[in-house]
Amino acid sequence: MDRKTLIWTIVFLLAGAYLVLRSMTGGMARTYMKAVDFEFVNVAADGDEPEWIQAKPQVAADHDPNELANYPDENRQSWTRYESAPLKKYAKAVKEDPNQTTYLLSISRTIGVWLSAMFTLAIFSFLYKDSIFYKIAEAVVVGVSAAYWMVVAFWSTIVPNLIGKLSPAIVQAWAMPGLKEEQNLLYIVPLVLGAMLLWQLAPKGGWISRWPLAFFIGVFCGIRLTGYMHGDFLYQIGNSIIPLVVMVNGSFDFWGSLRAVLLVGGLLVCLVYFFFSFEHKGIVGKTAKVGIWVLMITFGAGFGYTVMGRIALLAIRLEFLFDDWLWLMDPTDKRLGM
Amino acid sequence: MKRLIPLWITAIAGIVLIASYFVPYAQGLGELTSIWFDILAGFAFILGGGNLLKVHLKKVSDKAAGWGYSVILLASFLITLFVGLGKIGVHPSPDYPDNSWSGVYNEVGSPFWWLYEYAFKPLTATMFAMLAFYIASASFRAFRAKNVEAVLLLGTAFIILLGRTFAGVWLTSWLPESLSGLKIENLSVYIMQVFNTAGSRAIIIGIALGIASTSLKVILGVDRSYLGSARSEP
Amino acid sequence: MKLHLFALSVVFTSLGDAPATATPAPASNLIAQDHRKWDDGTRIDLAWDLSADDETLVAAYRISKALARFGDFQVPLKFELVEIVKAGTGEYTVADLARKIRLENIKTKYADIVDIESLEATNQKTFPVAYVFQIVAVGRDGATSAAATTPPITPTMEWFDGGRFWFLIIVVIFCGAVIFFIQLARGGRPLKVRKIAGLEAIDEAVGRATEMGRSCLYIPGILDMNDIQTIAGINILARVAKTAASYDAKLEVPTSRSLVMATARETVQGAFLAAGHPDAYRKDLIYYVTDEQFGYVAYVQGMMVREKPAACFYMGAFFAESLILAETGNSIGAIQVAGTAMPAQLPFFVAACDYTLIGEEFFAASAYLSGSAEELGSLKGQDVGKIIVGLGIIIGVIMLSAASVILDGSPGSPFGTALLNAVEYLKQVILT
Amino acid sequence: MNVAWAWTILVVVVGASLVVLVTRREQTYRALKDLDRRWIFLLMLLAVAIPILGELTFPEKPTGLAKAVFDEIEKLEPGDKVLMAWDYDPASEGELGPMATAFTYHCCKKGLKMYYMTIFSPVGPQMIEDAIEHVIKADFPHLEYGVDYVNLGYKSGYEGVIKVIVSNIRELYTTDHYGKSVQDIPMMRDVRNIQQMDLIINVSAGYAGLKEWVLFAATPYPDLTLVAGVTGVMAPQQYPYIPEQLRGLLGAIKGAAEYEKLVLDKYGDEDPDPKYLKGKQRMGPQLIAHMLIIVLIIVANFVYFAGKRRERA
Repeated sequence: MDRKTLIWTIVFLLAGAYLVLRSMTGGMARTYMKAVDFEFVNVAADGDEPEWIQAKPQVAADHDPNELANYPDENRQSWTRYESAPLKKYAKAVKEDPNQTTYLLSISRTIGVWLSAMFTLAIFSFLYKDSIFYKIAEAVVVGVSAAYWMVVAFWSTIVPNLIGKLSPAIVQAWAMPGLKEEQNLLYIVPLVLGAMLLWQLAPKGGWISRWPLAFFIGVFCGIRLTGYMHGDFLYQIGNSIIPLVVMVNGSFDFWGSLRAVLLVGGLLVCLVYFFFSFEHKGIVGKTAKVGIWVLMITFGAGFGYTVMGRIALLAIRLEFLFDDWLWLMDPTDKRLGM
Repeated sequence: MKRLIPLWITAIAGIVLIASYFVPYAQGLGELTSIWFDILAGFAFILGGGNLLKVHLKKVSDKAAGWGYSVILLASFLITLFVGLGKIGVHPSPDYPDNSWSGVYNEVGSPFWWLYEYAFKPLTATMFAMLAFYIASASFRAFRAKNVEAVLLLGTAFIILLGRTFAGVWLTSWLPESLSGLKIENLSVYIMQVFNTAGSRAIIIGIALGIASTSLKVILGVDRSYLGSARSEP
Repeated sequence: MKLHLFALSVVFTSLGDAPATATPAPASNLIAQDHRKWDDGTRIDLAWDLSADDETLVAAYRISKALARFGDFQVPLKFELVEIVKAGTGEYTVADLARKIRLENIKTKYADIVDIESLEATNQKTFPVAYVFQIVAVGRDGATSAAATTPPITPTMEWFDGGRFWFLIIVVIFCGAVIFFIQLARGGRPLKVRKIAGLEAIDEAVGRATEMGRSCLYIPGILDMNDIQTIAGINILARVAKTAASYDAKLEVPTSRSLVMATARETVQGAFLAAGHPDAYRKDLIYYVTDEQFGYVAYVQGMMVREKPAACFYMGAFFAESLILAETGNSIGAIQVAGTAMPAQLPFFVAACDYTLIGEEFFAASAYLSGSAEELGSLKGQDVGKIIVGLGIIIGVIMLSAASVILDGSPGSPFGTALLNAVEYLKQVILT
Repeated sequence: MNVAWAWTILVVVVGASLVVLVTRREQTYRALKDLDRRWIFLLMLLAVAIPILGELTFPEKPTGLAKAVFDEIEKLEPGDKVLMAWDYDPASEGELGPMATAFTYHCCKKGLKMYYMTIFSPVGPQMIEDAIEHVIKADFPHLEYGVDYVNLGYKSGYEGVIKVIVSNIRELYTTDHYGKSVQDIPMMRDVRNIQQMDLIINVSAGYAGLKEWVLFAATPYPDLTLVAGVTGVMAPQQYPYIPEQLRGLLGAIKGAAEYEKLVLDKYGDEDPDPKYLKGKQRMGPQLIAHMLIIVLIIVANFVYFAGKRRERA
């Protein structure tokens, strides 16, 4: 074992021992939840359309809890939902009644916090060296995100907007009882195009997926041609028409006028730089040079803002590690204050 | 034929969308086309998942380098897909208590939510947080004041970096009110509103013209590169 | 125009307080007609003669609308407030009206005021809608006049949206210019495009890599072939490959998309052939890594540190990885040339690379190199667009500045006012 | 305040001594020239971690664009409709989360009707849930779902979605995020399209986001007003749209901190909940890290020029 490995082993062992100690003494990562009971009672007579009345957590308006209590169990549907709860509330509830069952320690969510902390460290480990931890984390994020997107696309677009239009009855009976749509068979077109798009996964007939691709690109181009010409071209001409001589209360405003001149002038010289029909020689060349300078200032501003953005992203991850996981910042959970 | 039909589809879809911008009667048609487009975009996500599955299944079956990671990837993909599409652990919506499918797929406490909260969220957020480190080392190793352009870039960046934090306020708080325009926090505002606006406007106008002319070429069938290179056509 | 707060408070105080003392005379001759300009059938223009007490008692006019008919079925009038306009205003355009309403919407919203069954009996799915409008003069002390009401009217939809007339003309001019120049180029007329400074830097970089006996690295962005930046990147790759082939330099192209790999292989092979070194082409140097952004960058970064290419080219669409690539390239002392149209990533390339093709310049370089009629023609068309911008701004700014100077010197000067109106027309009508 | 002075002095002194050493001592020059970048990573980590643990904060002074955003919302009347377009994801939450929280808080205090939707990423609904859970349900429990706020969820299609809903929202949004028919949601009954919105508030992290809202909603329908909060990477490119197509803009965490202050000054309690102070809190590490970046660039340039001089000599 060389010196480097030894140092690292000791560092890891110490950190591990510290974490074990802290978590054993209940000082970190714990996550609490609030149990909310739901109960619904079917008050319709036998054979009628069921009519569900809420009994828990609150009794529905214009219904008597005692009356609802009379119904037999087969007329009931009940379940418990576990909402996120801050430590503050848990501590308060336990203090008031040590035997309460509303606020609970969530094992699965506590494990979750540990897991996210491990994932966070695994990704950061890449900064030191590419390692097995980073590669595992990378594989997980690619797998989970691709599936996540698929699931959301399915439930938010394919089900209500496609199946719901082609066969509202199926969707009503299955996943969206509340859907109120009329059948529209025109939606066969996107169904067919969608199926053709998925054909890309098949080993043969690659040309089939070109039809939906062609549709996709055609729509994109149609939307963008008008959209960009209107907002990024036409409007930008109008936005740039400002008076170069600024008068405030009848007197000449030097700084205001200078700003206007620099804005309009800066735009025009940049446009000269982006003009491709003339060589950058003589006066055009000099103007284009000034254009580059304006662009450089623009890029400097972009760089400054980018730095600002990236640091905030790091800050939130460290907040997570220090606060949610290690409880180094304020274990009373005042910070989260949910 | 295999080339002609896609060209027509592109042309018709594009022209319908352009027409709907100007002709109120075509607006309904434009809406319908756009909705079909939105649905197709949903299919694209499914295609993405399918492709991933295909690539990594192949990697595993070939025992290609790093196939073990592909196994982890496939496992996390399939588990997420299963709990999400199956609405595992999701309770019914309070409006329809007898329909166990009526709940929302990302209900708090469900396994799908758990995967989001404790895997997806920390992983993607940390991936991006790494950029803070890279930007620091890029600052040290890549930003050289080698010519006028670079000096302008770095000078502006300094003013913005100082001016957008409290450091700028301190550094120039001694300036008298009559020179308040030179205070760093005000300078940074002027730079953004004057030079940055001018430069960014020139860039977006140029890009808009590029996008518009490319779109036009695609709709007219002049530019067919999106259909793949000519030689790969059977 | 928005006087909600003020006028409503006037109305409410009047309800609570002592009865109003002076009732203003009503507005008269209220006329409703379809919107004057061509529109999509959602607007009605209202015009009225001011109340006789307009200058004395009236504070505002309250405009309301109500549904009058669904098809042939009368509906009891239920007025809702549209807007409150200041005294002295004699016209108003009501926007966001409907021409037709769907039966199911009538069912959910108006079941209480109309007999749904008789509507259903017609077997129509939609019903044309007619509106009546009402205007009431509101006094300064809150008293309201008698109402003036219009007969029922339905907005009509024209075949063209007049508000976008000028926009259409400009689109047609621009598209026409692009098509015109493409045809010109196809007809064999040589189109001149200025030299792009970054292109010489490419040859120089390849040359130096050869001298040092190290390789060249080419990254065509991380997006797929459907992005125009990737296509431009591939066009420039052809040039780089040709130079590399003639210098006998090693060129490596890792890609983030398999389709890009396939296209890049064809391109490079073609370039080696054109340079007369088909045998020097090595397929395995152009390969696919992974679609995943950070995975790809991690690979390329590692490869750069190990192999230390002497020249790096980044040409295509880049995101956050731009700074990682540029920084690594810098740290290994490579000559770097970049090109992208991603505004947010340009700062990193500009600061860290020896030469950067900025935005449109990148496309121009690609067109210049490909020499194809379509690309050169559209570049010329884009220049026409820039001339429109430049002229529009110069003319508008001069007129506006002149107007503001003239009007400042002599307020009410007819020439100054005319100029100002012309600029307003330019800004509000032509350029919106 | 004193802590911050100490920090600045420390950073400047270390930077200056490095600069001196580089020019004087060959050893330092070599060490810095071939510095392992992991040392820089470590510096960055410390520059952000220590201010977080020390809870370092600074006063904020709102600038024009943040005020413009605040004023646009202030102009609205209770009951006015606001489209809350939440186009961001966990990756950009560090910058945009505080803005989203402050926007929601402000709208709740003003009594506005909030219509949440997202087109940026399938993860967007989760961001909306965060706003609803942590702000509306936690601090405004009297607000009723479907009457005061609604979550319309995610639709695929990027700008294709905006293109549809500017003229017809019903055809695409048949249900809300929870699968409830929009016809059963009271606040959706009168909404035919988003032209009826009194304001659009967009929190955007990229494509599809603010640019698309400007080009496909605010530009073709000039009556629509749009304000936005964006990431630092995007902010500079949005300035050409101000003020005609975009009324106000919050850029990066600084914009969030400024807007937060405006909202809390007018509507905040004595001791506001820490979740409403996230922007201000993150400006602490921000300052130190900015100083670090500046010092790094300066030192690196000295190394670079020292190297050039050595080459020449």
